Amino acid sequence: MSGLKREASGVAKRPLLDVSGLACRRGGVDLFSQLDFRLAPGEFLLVKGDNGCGKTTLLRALCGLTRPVAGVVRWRGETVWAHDAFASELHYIGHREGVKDELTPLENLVVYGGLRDERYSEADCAEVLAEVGLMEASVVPVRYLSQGQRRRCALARMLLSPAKLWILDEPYNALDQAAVAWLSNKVRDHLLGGGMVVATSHQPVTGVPDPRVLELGR
Amino acid sequence: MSGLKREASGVAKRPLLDVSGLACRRGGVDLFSQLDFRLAPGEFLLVKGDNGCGKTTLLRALCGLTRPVAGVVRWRGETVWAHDAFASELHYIGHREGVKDELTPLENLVVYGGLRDERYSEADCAEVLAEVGLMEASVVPVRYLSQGQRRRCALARMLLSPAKLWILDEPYNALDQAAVAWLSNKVRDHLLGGGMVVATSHQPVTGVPDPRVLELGR
Amino acid sequence: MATDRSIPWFKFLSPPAFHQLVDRLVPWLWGGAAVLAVAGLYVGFFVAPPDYQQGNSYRIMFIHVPAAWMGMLIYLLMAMYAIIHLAWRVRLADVMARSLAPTGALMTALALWTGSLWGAPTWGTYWVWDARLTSSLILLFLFLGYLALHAAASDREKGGRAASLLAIVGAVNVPIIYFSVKWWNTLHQGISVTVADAPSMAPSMFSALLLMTFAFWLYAAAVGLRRAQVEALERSGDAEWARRAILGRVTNEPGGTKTGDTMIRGRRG
Amino acid sequence: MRRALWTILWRDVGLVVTRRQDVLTVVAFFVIVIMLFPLAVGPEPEILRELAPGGVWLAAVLAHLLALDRLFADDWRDGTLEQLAVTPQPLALIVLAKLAAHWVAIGLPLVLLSPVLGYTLGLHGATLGVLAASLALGTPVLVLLGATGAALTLGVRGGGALMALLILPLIVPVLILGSGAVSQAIYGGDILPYFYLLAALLALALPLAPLAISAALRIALD
Amino acid sequence: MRRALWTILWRDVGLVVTRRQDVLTVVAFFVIVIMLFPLAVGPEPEILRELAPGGVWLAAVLAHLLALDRLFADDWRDGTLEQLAVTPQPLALIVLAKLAAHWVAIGLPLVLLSPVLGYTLGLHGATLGVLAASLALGTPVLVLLGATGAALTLGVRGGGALMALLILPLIVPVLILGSGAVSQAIYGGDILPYFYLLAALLALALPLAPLAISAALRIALD
Ligand code: HEM
Ligand SMILES: Nc1ncnc2c1ncn2[C@@H]1O[C@H](COP(=O)(O)OP(=O)(O)OP(=O)(O)O)[C@@H](O)[C@H]1O
Ligand SMILES: Nc1ncnc2c1ncn2[C@@H]1O[C@H](COP(=O)(O)OP(=O)(O)OP(=O)(O)O)[C@@H](O)[C@H]1O
Ligand SMILES: [Mg+2]
Ligand SMILES: [Mg+2]
Repeated sequence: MSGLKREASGVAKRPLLDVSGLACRRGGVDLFSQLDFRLAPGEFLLVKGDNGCGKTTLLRALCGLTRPVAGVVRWRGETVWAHDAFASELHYIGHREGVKDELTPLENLVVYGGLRDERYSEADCAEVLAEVGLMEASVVPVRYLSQGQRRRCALARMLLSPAKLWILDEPYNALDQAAVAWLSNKVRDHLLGGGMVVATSHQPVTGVPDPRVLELGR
Repeated sequence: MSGLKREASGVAKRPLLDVSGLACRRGGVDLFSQLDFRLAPGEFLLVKGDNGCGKTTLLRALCGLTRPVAGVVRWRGETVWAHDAFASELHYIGHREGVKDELTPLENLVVYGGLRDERYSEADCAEVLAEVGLMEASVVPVRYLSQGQRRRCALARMLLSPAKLWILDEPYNALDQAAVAWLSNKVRDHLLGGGMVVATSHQPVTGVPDPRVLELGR
Repeated sequence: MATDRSIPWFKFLSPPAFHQLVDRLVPWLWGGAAVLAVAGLYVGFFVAPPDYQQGNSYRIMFIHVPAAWMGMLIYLLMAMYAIIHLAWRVRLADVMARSLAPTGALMTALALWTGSLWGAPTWGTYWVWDARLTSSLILLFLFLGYLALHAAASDREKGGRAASLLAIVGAVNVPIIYFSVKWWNTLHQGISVTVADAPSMAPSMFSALLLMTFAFWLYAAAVGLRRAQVEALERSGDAEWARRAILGRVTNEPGGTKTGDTMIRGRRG
Repeated sequence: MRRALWTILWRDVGLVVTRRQDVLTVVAFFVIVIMLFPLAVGPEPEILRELAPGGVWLAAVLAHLLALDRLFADDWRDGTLEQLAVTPQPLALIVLAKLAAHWVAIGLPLVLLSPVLGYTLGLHGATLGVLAASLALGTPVLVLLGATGAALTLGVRGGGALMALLILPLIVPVLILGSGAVSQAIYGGDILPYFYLLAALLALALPLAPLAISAALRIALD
Repeated sequence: MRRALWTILWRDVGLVVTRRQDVLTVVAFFVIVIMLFPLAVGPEPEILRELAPGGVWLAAVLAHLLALDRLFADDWRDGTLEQLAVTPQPLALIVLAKLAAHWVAIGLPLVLLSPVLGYTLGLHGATLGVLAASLALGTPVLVLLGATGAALTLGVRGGGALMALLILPLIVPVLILGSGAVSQAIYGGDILPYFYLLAALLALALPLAPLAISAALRIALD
């Protein structure tokens, strides 16, 4: 089925994300420059490189959080810097999960839905929490959860949102093997459904068809 | 050479860390109970298990940070709870690195040495920072470093301290492949030198001879 | 605290046994409180003579003063339980301290409220910054702080330990606060009204006061124990006896208390 | 978009309300600080009455400063701020909703409680109403200014930290106008000018502060 | 061991100094609160002088409150507190060093500044010395008690306000004794009893508070 879908969406395979001449600098050091690529629906871009080579910086520039020193990132032809319509099609998970310590996973989901103006029903939330294995933990404040459970909470949030572009900074961090496999499946499904993913990982990524790899060198 | 050393230290292979009947509970749930094991110099214990099964809790109990509901952890025959002499032989790296955002890596090392009453010379610090690849970054406040560089800073601290027992909670997290291999080497050297390591990891651990594995089940 | 000292007599108070004890005791306590209160109010309102200065308004004293006394007493009790909790890791002591605190806060608030009602006819204002009033207000805040700290931690065990520590720190401070406030008040002569000494007591007044005090005592014991019972049930989670207790079928078998004893002793021998 | 704003507001307010305890804590804090006044300067009623306007207002400012200090720092540290910035709503609006919820949790209880506390310090009758009204008009300004300071502190890289210091002097006029109104009311003076000025400050801060805050937050995130 | 304590002391002083704005905010707050007194009670010199002791002391107490929030929270959040707890030094000693640093950064500036501020409120000559001395003796107690509250509320929601609720009742004696000493000095009374009592409080708190704090920190880490 999904194979079919892919074919069907082949017509629409116009790249939506368009990066041209991108350069970022941190503390006076040029991390990368003259970066050009495009990403079309169904494509997966894996950014690789050593610690500190600028992967996180690149991902944040793609989100419009960091302003590049040169070049431009475009989504559907418009630049992404502080661009709210783009944000509704984007889901970003960074090194810090962005879940609130004081709230329970369930509350975190509800609050987040409200922020994005997406109304998640209690049942949906419960279902997705069960899927990431936070069923019992869904009423415990996140502060008490284990590191992996926190990450799972952030992933649950991603599953609820209808975003088309996922930007994931080392999503496998702190996840156990079952969760890694599960996440790979989710990514594959997302791609087959016409979504797009940009991710970094120091672990090998398996279970995802033909990722395009971008090596950031020093 | 290292093989020889190991033989030589065979005489002293009395277990130093002795865990008996250990049980921990969190929020009314028993995470594990009736845990018994001993660890002798040169031994490596790898704690495995799913997210949220209690690995971090166990490691913190070994450090004397969490008080178990039953059982006891002994180091050289004395219980570890708030036991200061034990602390001087222990190095713990948790999920949070415990490096100060406002200080540079170099300052972090110096301060840490002061805390443990161990005097690290500038040269030693510089050398170890170069080894973990933080040479240029050694004067940038940690706040600006990448996730992997932060972890490296915590590892640099570990290399400086003469602690005998390393307790490492997912030390490979956020490290790139070169750093993972390097750390495995360091762990092996530490073991061959008569040290002891307790670690958790969701990634396969390679390059370390015959780890003993403890599976924490739910 | 590394060694595990034990108090043998607490072994008798395993949660199921405690549960039954409370069930038996509480009706008697309630009964006693009611009888004493009726007697005290009767003596206070019909037997005791009116005060030559204040007329009948002084009769509020029969509630005001016992409430004030109970507030202070309960804080001391709470601190004692807190010490037992931390020193011997007896969790039931934490349950007791936690259960007494709302009653203590209520009593202190009652004393402040009746006092200020009393103040309106006698001083012409509901509030002055008098030493006794101020230190009672501080006491109320000590209670509230204890309760808030207990509630703010979502982990009961941790919250309990932190709150016990606070109760002890507070208890060390209570006498210091009390005397310094007294001193503060004598330092500033400017204040025109002070809490008068109790009206010279007729014997009937005194006995009414005593009756009411004991009535409050029994009430506090009844409410505190009942609350402790419920809290102990909650914390014991799904222990077998607790489930039976909730279904209202606790029987007299001392045998079936396998998980129960963990309630009492934080750590098993 | 208006709907989104309301959702955020309601969600945040709902969150605050379900955590009654936090609101109660703020209230207790307010009472205790007021109690310190007689303890520090003595219980003489005339002096206390004179200090009452400034005292209640000072307690309100302190409560706001304490509560606002952490407003964005926590969000920044745990990554929530990044998430807020990549939300379909304009950041300034989200900030506004957050602040409104914050005011409901902190400012409103103080406003409602202030007459009681004013009474214990010796204020009477209409003065108590003036006290509450001045707080109702002034505390939103405190929230807006305090939040601006909190946001500027995040931008450690630039001169943000020092700019944050400018916020404190900005709060002073609010304090002076607010307590001034109440003092005037005690002596039966004309309180309207004070209220006009407070309202003017609010009218100025309400649109500008959220913009300044969102700009500061974007800089902090960059 | 001695060296370790010095390190902590230097580190913390250094940290506070790198985050200048924290110190500056506290100091600015102190100054502003005191400057507000004349505005609140009018410029009559006698009344001002009478209120000066209470005013300065009150400002000091509130300023300390503002600064305590950060004391352990940052260390706790970034994992440094865990590291401190598994250090060969007793936790209580480390805490003591940390508090000493905190006092140097926050309490000391207030002590040094107080004579100037007292002067603006109409205090003179020896009284200014008494004011500074009473603060020098009293502010360490404020830090010790305040840190107890900060440690107890670590990792608990409700943060700053809850901490204040716990601390302020405990601080009352210090406030009374401190401002009492200065008041006595104005009228030429005997100030020694006050100083003895303040010293007694310090002598009590100095050994006990670090123990309570380290116990509270261990609970928070558990
Ligand atoms: C003519 C008026 C009042 C009289 C004769 C009076 C008398 C008393 C007495 C005899 C006690 C017990 C004292 C002890 O055991 O040391 C007491 C305690 C107390 N009264 Fe009153 N009271 C009066 C008015 C008020 C008012 C107006 C208030 C409050 C607004 C108040 C608040 C308290 C409090 C809080 C206590 C308990 C604190 C303590 O015992 O020190 N009283 N009062
Ligand atoms: N103010 C600054 N001064 C100097 N260098 C800086 C400054 N800010 C950032 N950097 C450098 O910029 C780089 C940021 O890299 P980034 O966080 O994007 O790395 P990354 O590829 O995500 O690494 P990791 O794999 O560790 O997550 C780091 O090398 C860091 O040292
Ligand atoms: N207050 C609480 N209430 C309920 N559950 C709690 C509470 N505190 C902790 N827990 C649970 O205890 C467990 C703690 O696990 P721990 O952090 O030791 O996991 P871990 O094995 O290290 O997991 P990870 O691989 O994700 O790091 C989690 O399952 C968590 O949900
Ligand atoms: Mg990165
Ligand atoms: Mg873990």
